[in-house]
Amino acid sequence: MKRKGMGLVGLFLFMAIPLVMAGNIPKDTLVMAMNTEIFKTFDPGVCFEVEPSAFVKNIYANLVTLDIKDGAFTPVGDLAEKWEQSADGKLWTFYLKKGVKFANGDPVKASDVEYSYKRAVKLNKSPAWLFTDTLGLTEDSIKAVNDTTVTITTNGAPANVVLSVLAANIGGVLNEKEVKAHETNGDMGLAWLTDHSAGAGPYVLKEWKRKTQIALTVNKNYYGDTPAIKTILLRDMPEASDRYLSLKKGDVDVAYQITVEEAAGLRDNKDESVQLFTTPGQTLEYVAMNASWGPFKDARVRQAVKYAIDYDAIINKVREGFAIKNQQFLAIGYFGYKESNPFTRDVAKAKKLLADAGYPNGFEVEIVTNESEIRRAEAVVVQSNLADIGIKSNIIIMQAAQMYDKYRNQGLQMIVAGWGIDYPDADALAKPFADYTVKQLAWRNAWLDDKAASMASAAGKEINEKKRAQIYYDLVKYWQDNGPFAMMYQPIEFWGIGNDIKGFDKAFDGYNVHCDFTLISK
Amino acid sequence: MELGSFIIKRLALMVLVIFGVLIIVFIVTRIIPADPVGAILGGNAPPATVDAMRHQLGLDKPIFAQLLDYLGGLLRGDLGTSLVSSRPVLTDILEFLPATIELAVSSIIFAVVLGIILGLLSAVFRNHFIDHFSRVFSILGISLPGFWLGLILILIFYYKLGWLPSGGQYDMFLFPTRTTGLILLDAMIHGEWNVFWNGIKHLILPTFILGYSSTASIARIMRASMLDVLHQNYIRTARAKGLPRKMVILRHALKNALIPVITIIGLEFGSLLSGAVLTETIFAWPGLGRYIVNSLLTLDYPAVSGGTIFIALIYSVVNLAVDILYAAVDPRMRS
Amino acid sequence: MKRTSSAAGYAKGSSWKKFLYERKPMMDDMKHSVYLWKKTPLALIGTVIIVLFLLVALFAPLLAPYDPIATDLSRKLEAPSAAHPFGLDQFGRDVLSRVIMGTRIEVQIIFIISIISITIGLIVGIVAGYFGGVIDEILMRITDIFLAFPRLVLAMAFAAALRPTLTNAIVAISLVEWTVYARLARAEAIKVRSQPYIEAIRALGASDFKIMFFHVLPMSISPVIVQLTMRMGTIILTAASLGFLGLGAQPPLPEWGAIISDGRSYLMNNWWITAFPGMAIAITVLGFNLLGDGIRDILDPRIRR
Amino acid sequence: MQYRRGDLLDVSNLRVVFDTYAGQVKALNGVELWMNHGERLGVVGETGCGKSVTALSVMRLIEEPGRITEGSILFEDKDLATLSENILNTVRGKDIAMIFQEPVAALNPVMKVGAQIVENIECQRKSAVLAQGARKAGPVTDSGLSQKHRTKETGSVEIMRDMLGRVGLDWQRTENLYPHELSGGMAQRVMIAMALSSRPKLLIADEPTSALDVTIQAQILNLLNNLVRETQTAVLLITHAMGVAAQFCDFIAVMYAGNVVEYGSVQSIFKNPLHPYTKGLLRAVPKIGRTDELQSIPGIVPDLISPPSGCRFHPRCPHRRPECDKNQPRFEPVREELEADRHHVACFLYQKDL
Repeated sequence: MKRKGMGLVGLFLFMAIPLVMAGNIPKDTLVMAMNTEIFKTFDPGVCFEVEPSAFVKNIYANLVTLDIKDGAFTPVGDLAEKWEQSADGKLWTFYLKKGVKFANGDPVKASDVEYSYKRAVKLNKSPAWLFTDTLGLTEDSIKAVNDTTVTITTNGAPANVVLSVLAANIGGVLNEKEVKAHETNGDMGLAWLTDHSAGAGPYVLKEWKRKTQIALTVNKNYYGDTPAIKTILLRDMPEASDRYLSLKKGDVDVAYQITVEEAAGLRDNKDESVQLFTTPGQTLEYVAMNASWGPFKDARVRQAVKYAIDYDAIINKVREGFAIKNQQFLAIGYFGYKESNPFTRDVAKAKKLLADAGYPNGFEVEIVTNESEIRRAEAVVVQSNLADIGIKSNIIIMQAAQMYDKYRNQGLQMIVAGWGIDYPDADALAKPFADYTVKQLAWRNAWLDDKAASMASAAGKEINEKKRAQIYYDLVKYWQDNGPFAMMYQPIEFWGIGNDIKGFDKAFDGYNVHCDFTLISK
Repeated sequence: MELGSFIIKRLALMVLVIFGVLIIVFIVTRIIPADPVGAILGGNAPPATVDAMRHQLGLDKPIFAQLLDYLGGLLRGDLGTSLVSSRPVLTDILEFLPATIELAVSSIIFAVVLGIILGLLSAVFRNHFIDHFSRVFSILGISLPGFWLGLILILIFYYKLGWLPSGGQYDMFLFPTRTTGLILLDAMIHGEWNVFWNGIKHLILPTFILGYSSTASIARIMRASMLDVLHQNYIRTARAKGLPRKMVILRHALKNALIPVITIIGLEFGSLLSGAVLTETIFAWPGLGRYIVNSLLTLDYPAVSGGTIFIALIYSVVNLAVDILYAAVDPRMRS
Repeated sequence: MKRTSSAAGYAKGSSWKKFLYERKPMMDDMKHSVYLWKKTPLALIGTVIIVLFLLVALFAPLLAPYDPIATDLSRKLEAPSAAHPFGLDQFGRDVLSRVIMGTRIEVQIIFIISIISITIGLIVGIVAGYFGGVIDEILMRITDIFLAFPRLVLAMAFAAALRPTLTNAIVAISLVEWTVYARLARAEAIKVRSQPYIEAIRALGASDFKIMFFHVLPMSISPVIVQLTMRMGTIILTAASLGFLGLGAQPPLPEWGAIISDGRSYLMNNWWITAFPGMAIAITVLGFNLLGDGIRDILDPRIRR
Repeated sequence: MQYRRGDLLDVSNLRVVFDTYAGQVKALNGVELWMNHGERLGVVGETGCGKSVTALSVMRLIEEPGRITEGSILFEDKDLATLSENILNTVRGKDIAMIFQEPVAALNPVMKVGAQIVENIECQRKSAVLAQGARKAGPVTDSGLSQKHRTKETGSVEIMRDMLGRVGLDWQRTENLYPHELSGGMAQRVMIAMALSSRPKLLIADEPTSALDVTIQAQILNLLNNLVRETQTAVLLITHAMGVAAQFCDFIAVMYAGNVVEYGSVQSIFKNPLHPYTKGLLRAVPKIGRTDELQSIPGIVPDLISPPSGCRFHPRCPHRRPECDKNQPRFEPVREELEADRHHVACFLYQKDL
């Protein structure tokens, strides 16, 4: 009996050994929790997903970077000290800062920039179209004139577009020497860069143990101020409840992807240890109708749907208020944005529009969306809204992969989805939403409207800012009346963060386009 | 010598079965009605990029050519390239396999030990309270949905009591030295005892959840086999020798009763590998099961094929090993 | 000669009494089984649970107080109360109604999987066992291939390949379940094949198909059904697991596994969304497993004394 | 202390039942038998009459669902029917040893035969120590058994080898064999070696030869005969063959449906069988030189769940009398015969005072 008792005591003692560091994270370390399944690579020429991009941005320095000044994204020099644009707007010359080093101590030269950009074009991975399509770059477009000067020849895209693209991940500058040392079979370091880094940004990738954690440590050779946080650990926590529990227990500092209900709980009930941080997200959430399908061929039916949807319920109930109403394709604060929210739920008007179009008794339609809890809930709301005007709808939940596959082939009747902004310029929104010739959203919904397409295209080339703004203004009006999209809102992104975290608001302001870990401290 | 030819025969059969597994997996993954390229590129990519990617992956070839490509690659030890991670599938699998092996081995040990004890108690105290209790306890193991129980145990042992971690294989701030990839083994090799104990703590809940589900069948076989053995003549002989009951059971009955239990361990290992898929998801375990689930959800079919083939391979090897063990343990099988 | 004539009489099925007489040991056996079943309290408890489960499924629309799919976002995540004993979920749906209606889905799952997998299993098993030789070898190797997969993994692969819906999950599970029954049916077919009366019937000119259908099939069916009963708990759990992984029933269908999967993000603050369907699965599967365990005991010649 | 009819073993009024799904099987219905040191008693009867149950009951090896409900089993000065399991274990194997009908099945299949014999020797040594000094020492533990070096020290292996030699086996060949590698005859020799290795006072042989080839049967019986004669070991031989019992034993107990119906010396039973069942049994035994036709006993062995009332033999008895189905006849000595013959019978035909 005595021995058994001892064993039991031993077991409890063992249990009681505190978890290493539980609730006791060092001052210079930031621990974040996320479902890291989205991480595929840290290669700036390949990485294109929202969360990983934020990390890549903090590992690689670009020629320019985006800062937030007075609530607007403003390009500022990163590796480049200054730059010039030729008169025709096509030739750009960048002058590099002197004495800047890569993390391994090698100096940053113009040839590294040339190598990195050519590599991105040559690899032709997911983000490559930003270079090749948006800026019209080819391998010959980039030239290192001398050690500190590099020239880029574009297709004449507006300055804001060019600088925004160069500030994106794909513009990350790699250490040519180091990458070449790790080439295998002429892959330009593709395999090695997946989980190693060779940049000049404030952090370096220390370890990526897949499905466990990602560790960044500070770059000792960084040209800027040494950040307060020396180590960033991103723990893989696929379960939302797990992330929230760990945050509450103080085992993590920052929890990504907590549920809206948890976020609302943090917002409404002050917690002594945990707070909520929010920022407008750089995405747009919409309901789209296939303009080549049955009743949706008629613009009045599409309008009826736009008037049927209860936008307020979606924003306040489904998203618990974590969204900003925005019914146009331009995101808030973007070039050409003017508030314009003409649609509110109006059942009578919607019914009349439907009757005018010849569907007084409605019809039956399939609404497709993916597994996201929020989108599913939105689909449920839309379903009951449509029922009110006589349209019977069935919700089909697909995996994202399958949904996008069908969507690309114009194979859906109605979809609840969103669009992440690729670079912070109106062009990145107008083209996909209005110009079917770029084969993006307008095309996917078979809205083959030449007027909208030519307007979007013209605005993309217009250098005169005033004229450009006017075109966007007109396009928004036309698009709202005729387009296949019922734009709902721009989401407010949120994170649960520990109360001792400082500077998070600055660091994550404009998230998904801008994210700067160096501004965080404890 | 008989054993030798038995092993050779089993090996030949195994190769055949694995080949069949391969074909099935290939067919299954190619009938996926969606384009995996969509999964790789996400929602924003324009069609030209999609077509380029499709060509790059050889998806524009006829399916038979794709099968030949795949088989050819296999012979060279190439399981293809993951569409999601862009790494060779084999590299991915070898990264995640050790964690699964660690979990599966600790779970099967847990299940076998607990199952044998429960089965033994059940048989020895047949139809008594202890029997009912241990049977209900083991049957609960296959009845409680592990994915649900796991969540609840995390809530209790991590959040409420703070005794055990919520998931993962080891704590952050630890950067274990790796040699074999098996965390516990590596920790012992390198003398990193804090990693070792930390790893053990992380193993407890997943092992319980995974092993518990296999306990029932082992307990039931053990009980049946023990009841059977207890009625055998040689047990009567042992009792006639005047051996105390405990000795009769431990010395004479136990070993005989264990023989049928061995046969089921292989089968249970299979269901354990299945269960690992769920357990790893709940406990954020960086193993092959989670890799397969995520690959399925992103339609990363080279990864699915590779992972599934690997699981089938492990399962077959374990079963072969169990058969050999069976032959080795039972003297009647040896000759 | 003598044997042939008696077999002929048997083949014509003229003598019902003879039929009964031949099965007298079987009848005695059944009486013995019933006795053992009564003596096993665990099996009795299991039976009670299953009967309750089936009754709930049968009267589900009457028992469910609310529409299991109707959402009311203004009342989402309400805690259990007298009006909603199991609370409301993240869409404001009544959890009790969803759990109750879920029984029908589970019954549907069990029913369809049973039919499909038994049909495939019986066909493969009987054909293999009856013809033997090369056919047997080929069919059994195919069975082996299916058995080389851990079940859930294969079912997952099928479910994902077919597009995750409830129907496809059912098909997927059936596609891995049949092997169990194929092996049983084969063993039974081999036993029946070697019976002298089958020789006699064949001598009388009965076709292979006829023999398989009228003589082998009836003998194979009972062990298969018994085995099925014992596997039902596992089948429900597999379906729920697929639902949990997002590879099975899709929302808003109130399949229990899918409800848990759906509600797991709310576990911390809104336990009732996952707790009740989890208990429903646990109790139902426990019922089937207790019964199955009892049946195994009753049928196990080693324990049956 | 009860009056003892035999100074080695005295079984009286032994009742054993088995609880089955069909009902309670009343297997033993008041069995009476006794024997002195060094005597040989044969228990004969048809299959299912309770011979083996009697044998097992003496060692208290009856298992669930069977149990002893009544009666006493006096062995020397102990009542085995009520002895605690621990003390009983000092008697089992040490004072009373047993060999069984199917010798191969009676040996542990995963243990070498040599080890099984050694185990018995070891066990008895420990029992002896326990029995002598320390009944107060509490439960028997296994500490002394599993130590191999001690085995060597005390020479158990030598005893085992000697015993194997005495039963006619070559120990070098035999001791490392597993039971499935032995023939039935060899296995029974091993069993005998094992049983006699502890020099028991009583050897219970439960149909030791009936599962063996006829030629082997005789060998084994001869072997047994020689060995027990040397050691003056008493033998309780269970057999269904009257001939074997007549040849081997001093006394015979005839059992029918759970009762000893007749008991006495071999001569008295064979020369003067009294019970109608015994008579029937003897008529059914073939004998060289016998000319009259072999006769079987009409009727079948009764169902012991609901046995016939009164004398259980009455439905088959040619001399049935009215009282036979009402009361059970008493088991009484036959008065006209020598006391040394111990002739007893349970039949109303011979009960003078009804």
